[in-house]
Amino acid sequence: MMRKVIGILLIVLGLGYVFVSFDFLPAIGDSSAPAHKHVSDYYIENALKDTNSPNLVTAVLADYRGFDTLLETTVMFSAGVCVVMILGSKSPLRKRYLVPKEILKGKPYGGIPAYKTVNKDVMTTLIEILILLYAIYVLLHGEVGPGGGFQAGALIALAYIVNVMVAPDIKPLFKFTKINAVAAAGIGVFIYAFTGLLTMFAGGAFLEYGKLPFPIPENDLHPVGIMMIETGVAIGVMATIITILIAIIERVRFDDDRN
Amino acid sequence: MPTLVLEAILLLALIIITMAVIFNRDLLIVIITYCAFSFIAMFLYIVMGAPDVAFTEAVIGVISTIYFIITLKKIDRRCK
Amino acid sequence: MTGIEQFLADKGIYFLTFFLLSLGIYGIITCKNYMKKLIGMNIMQVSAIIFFLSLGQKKGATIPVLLEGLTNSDAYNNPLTHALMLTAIVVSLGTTGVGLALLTRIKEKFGSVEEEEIIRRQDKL
Amino acid sequence: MQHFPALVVILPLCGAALSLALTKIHIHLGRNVIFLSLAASFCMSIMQLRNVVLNGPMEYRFGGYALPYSIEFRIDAVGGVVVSMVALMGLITAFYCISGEVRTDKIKVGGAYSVVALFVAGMLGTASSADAFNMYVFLEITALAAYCLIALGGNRGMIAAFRYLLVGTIAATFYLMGVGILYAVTGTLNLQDMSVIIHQGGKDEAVLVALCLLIAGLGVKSALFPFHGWQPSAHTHEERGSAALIAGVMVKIPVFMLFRYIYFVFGMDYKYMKQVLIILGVFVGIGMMYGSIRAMGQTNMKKLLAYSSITQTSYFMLGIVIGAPVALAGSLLHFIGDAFIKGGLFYCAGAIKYKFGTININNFGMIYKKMPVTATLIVSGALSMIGIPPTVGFFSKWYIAIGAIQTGKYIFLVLLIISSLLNAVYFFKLIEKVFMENDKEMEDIRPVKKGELPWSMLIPMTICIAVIFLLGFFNVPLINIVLPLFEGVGL
Repeated sequence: MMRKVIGILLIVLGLGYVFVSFDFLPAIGDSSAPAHKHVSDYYIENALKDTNSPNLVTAVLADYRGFDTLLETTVMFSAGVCVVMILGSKSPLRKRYLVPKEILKGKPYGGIPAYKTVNKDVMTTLIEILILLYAIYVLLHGEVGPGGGFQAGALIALAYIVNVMVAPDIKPLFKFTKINAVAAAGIGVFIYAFTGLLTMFAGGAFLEYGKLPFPIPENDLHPVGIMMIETGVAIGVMATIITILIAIIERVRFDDDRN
Repeated sequence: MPTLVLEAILLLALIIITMAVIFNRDLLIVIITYCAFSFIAMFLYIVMGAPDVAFTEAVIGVISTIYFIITLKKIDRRCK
Repeated sequence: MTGIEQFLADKGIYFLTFFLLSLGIYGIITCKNYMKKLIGMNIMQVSAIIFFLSLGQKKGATIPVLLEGLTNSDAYNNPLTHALMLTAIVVSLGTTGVGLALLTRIKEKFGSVEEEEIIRRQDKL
Repeated sequence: MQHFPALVVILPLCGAALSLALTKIHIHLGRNVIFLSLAASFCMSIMQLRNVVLNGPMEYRFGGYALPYSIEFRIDAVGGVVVSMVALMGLITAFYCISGEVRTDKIKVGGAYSVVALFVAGMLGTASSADAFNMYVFLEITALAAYCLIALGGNRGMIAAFRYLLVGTIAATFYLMGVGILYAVTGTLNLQDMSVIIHQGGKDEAVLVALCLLIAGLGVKSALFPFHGWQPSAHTHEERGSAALIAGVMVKIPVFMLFRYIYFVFGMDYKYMKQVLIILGVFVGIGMMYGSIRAMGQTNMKKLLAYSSITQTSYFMLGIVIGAPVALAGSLLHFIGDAFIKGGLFYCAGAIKYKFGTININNFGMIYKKMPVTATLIVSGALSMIGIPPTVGFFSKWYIAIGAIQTGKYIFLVLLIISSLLNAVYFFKLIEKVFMENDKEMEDIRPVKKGELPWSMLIPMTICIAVIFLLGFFNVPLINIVLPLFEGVGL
């Protein structure tokens, strides 16, 4: 115990010395720091003209640096594939039965657990519909207010998690096996990459929404491009989170709990 | 309450929670503290003026806590 | 109040962020349980995100969503750092997912998640 | 033609994304799509290299915005060579993985190839991207795929993968902090733009802290001497098919990034650069000695190669530390050659384990009779690692030595010679075990009807042998392509 405290004190002293002697980073609040001058003020002034999406973060995320978001969805997809590959084979049956922990032995039985009083089956269906409604709002609202592909995908995955974790006996809204979920994650990433390839075939650079081959007037193309990107990201992130959930749940049995 | 002082207080809260995580024995307590950590981090992002990042951190904090708890089901709670 | 605030602006917040980073790394190194190492890793990634966001702050600036009247760039927080940090958060979720999958397999194969037992059983395997 | 830099990276990505969906239709459809995309990206990287050689570096801006406002891929002579090398190694390793295929359930088949394709796409992107944060995301993709490939290598691989996960994430966070400080001080993320602002001066302390963080982060990723803890255990237990890709190529890409940062972003005239290079020189010197000494006592062939790859990483850093254009060209040649040498030797280790199930050096008796192709690759790889003239290893060390003499850093010359001799000790031991050892009559686990190994393993091995000798004979044209780029940069 003492050894850890001494370790932390050493870190404090070391960092304190570094920060006292060096003064290399600009003060936090001032708006004349070089970080705001060169690139980000161009984004603020030209975002409405270039991408006509008032939410600057979505403009930078999906349009100016759209390639980063494609790679980000690929990171999520590769995490999903890695988890599926690592947990792919069925675990030996002997390992899946958990011996009840001795921790619970000593404790007196603490009355009816909370989730038994509220009728959880009714509650879950209610909550799920609200979450999905909110997720659709966040997805479509990505350009105006805070929101976008990731949050929407994660929210839909949360609706699925609520169903699987809280009320496993109700049939969930959409039944996912592991292979379908990973394939859906791949399709999400491909929708994103396909939008980029589409712009490339139509003559622009990769992910240049001005060149999308749809017959819509030019300055409406950017929101359409961003919307296609957001749906691709939402599908990718949702499917990956559900894949990881299924893969981990398969390895752990829940019905052996005693209480 | 100027924002910078509020940020400093929230950062101190984060540091205290990290200490709690490091020095604790029971894994379930550690994971619940980690959930509190991700909540306070989300609150810090709002104070710093980043709603998008706060939204994502909230959702992903919930999901990673759920993953930790499912894995904890397989691993016994006692740890050195 | 402004004296403390000036100190915080110049060095205080950065010191706390780097301290959180080194605490996360300290947690990874000293904690014997693999699960606590994963949590330490997450804490370290959150500290990197806090560092980026504190760079993007401006005094008296609103959130980076365009309002009608306001057009000059000093009125909004820096949107670039926010866009980058969305990527960092998603990366941290991916790494945690893979780490937990590894943890489950290690628990099955080696029977425990403590570092000493794993090293002891590793030679046997 | 001008879309090639993007397509080289996007095609393996799309292949990986689609492979699992296509595997649901037919078990080998996903795999063939990935082979198609890797082959297409390799041909495009060759055409891109020809275009770069003929008419100067290619730039590709994503989203079509002006330069500092969008992400940019920048392929110059050095980048083109590295990208085509990574694409070739990726294609060969994908073929090599056919032998390790598990035909049981569809996820395993489709997933294995999509992880390899993601791994190759990540490395292609890291080598060709010119945007600091973009490199971080590509590094994360490469790292995640590497964790999975190491974890697939059996029980001990899980532990090695978990340890590498922790160390890799610490390194990636250090790199992110370094990029954060650079962004705070210069305001842009584009490397070209960043170097222009840094050369305006006035920011030396912040750049020094950022440089130290970058070196720490990328040093851990590339197993430079003081940070190499994760590497030996990772390389010995990784998945048999893609061991060559991880040990051969993934360890080298961060060194290439460090080279681009030190020479193109910070430049040699940066105030503290001398001290930084001296510290790096100390790391490199100890690294060369340490790797060779540790490798001598090994009996497990993969562990021997893992420790020898610590010395190889120090050779590339040696070129960077010396700084003379010739030394830089020599370290790049070593970079390219070693990918095939190290990859080839890991192919042999995988092949012997596939056929006889053992990689203990002592029972390599009479391998040259039973497995002629593998034996030739082991011999040519070992000769090239030591540095015998016809192979590429000799010429790269020769150029590094000339560079060391030019800049008067004789200590590195002496270190280079000593470590080459140490290399000679354990590689000759390997060769001696292959030829002189008496036959251990190991029974053949997987008998193949014709020849020693399935074709999917023989093709990568023959290509590796060919490249080792081709690079040896034709290294002068390669150096002439790369040298003008280093002229303006080196000392």
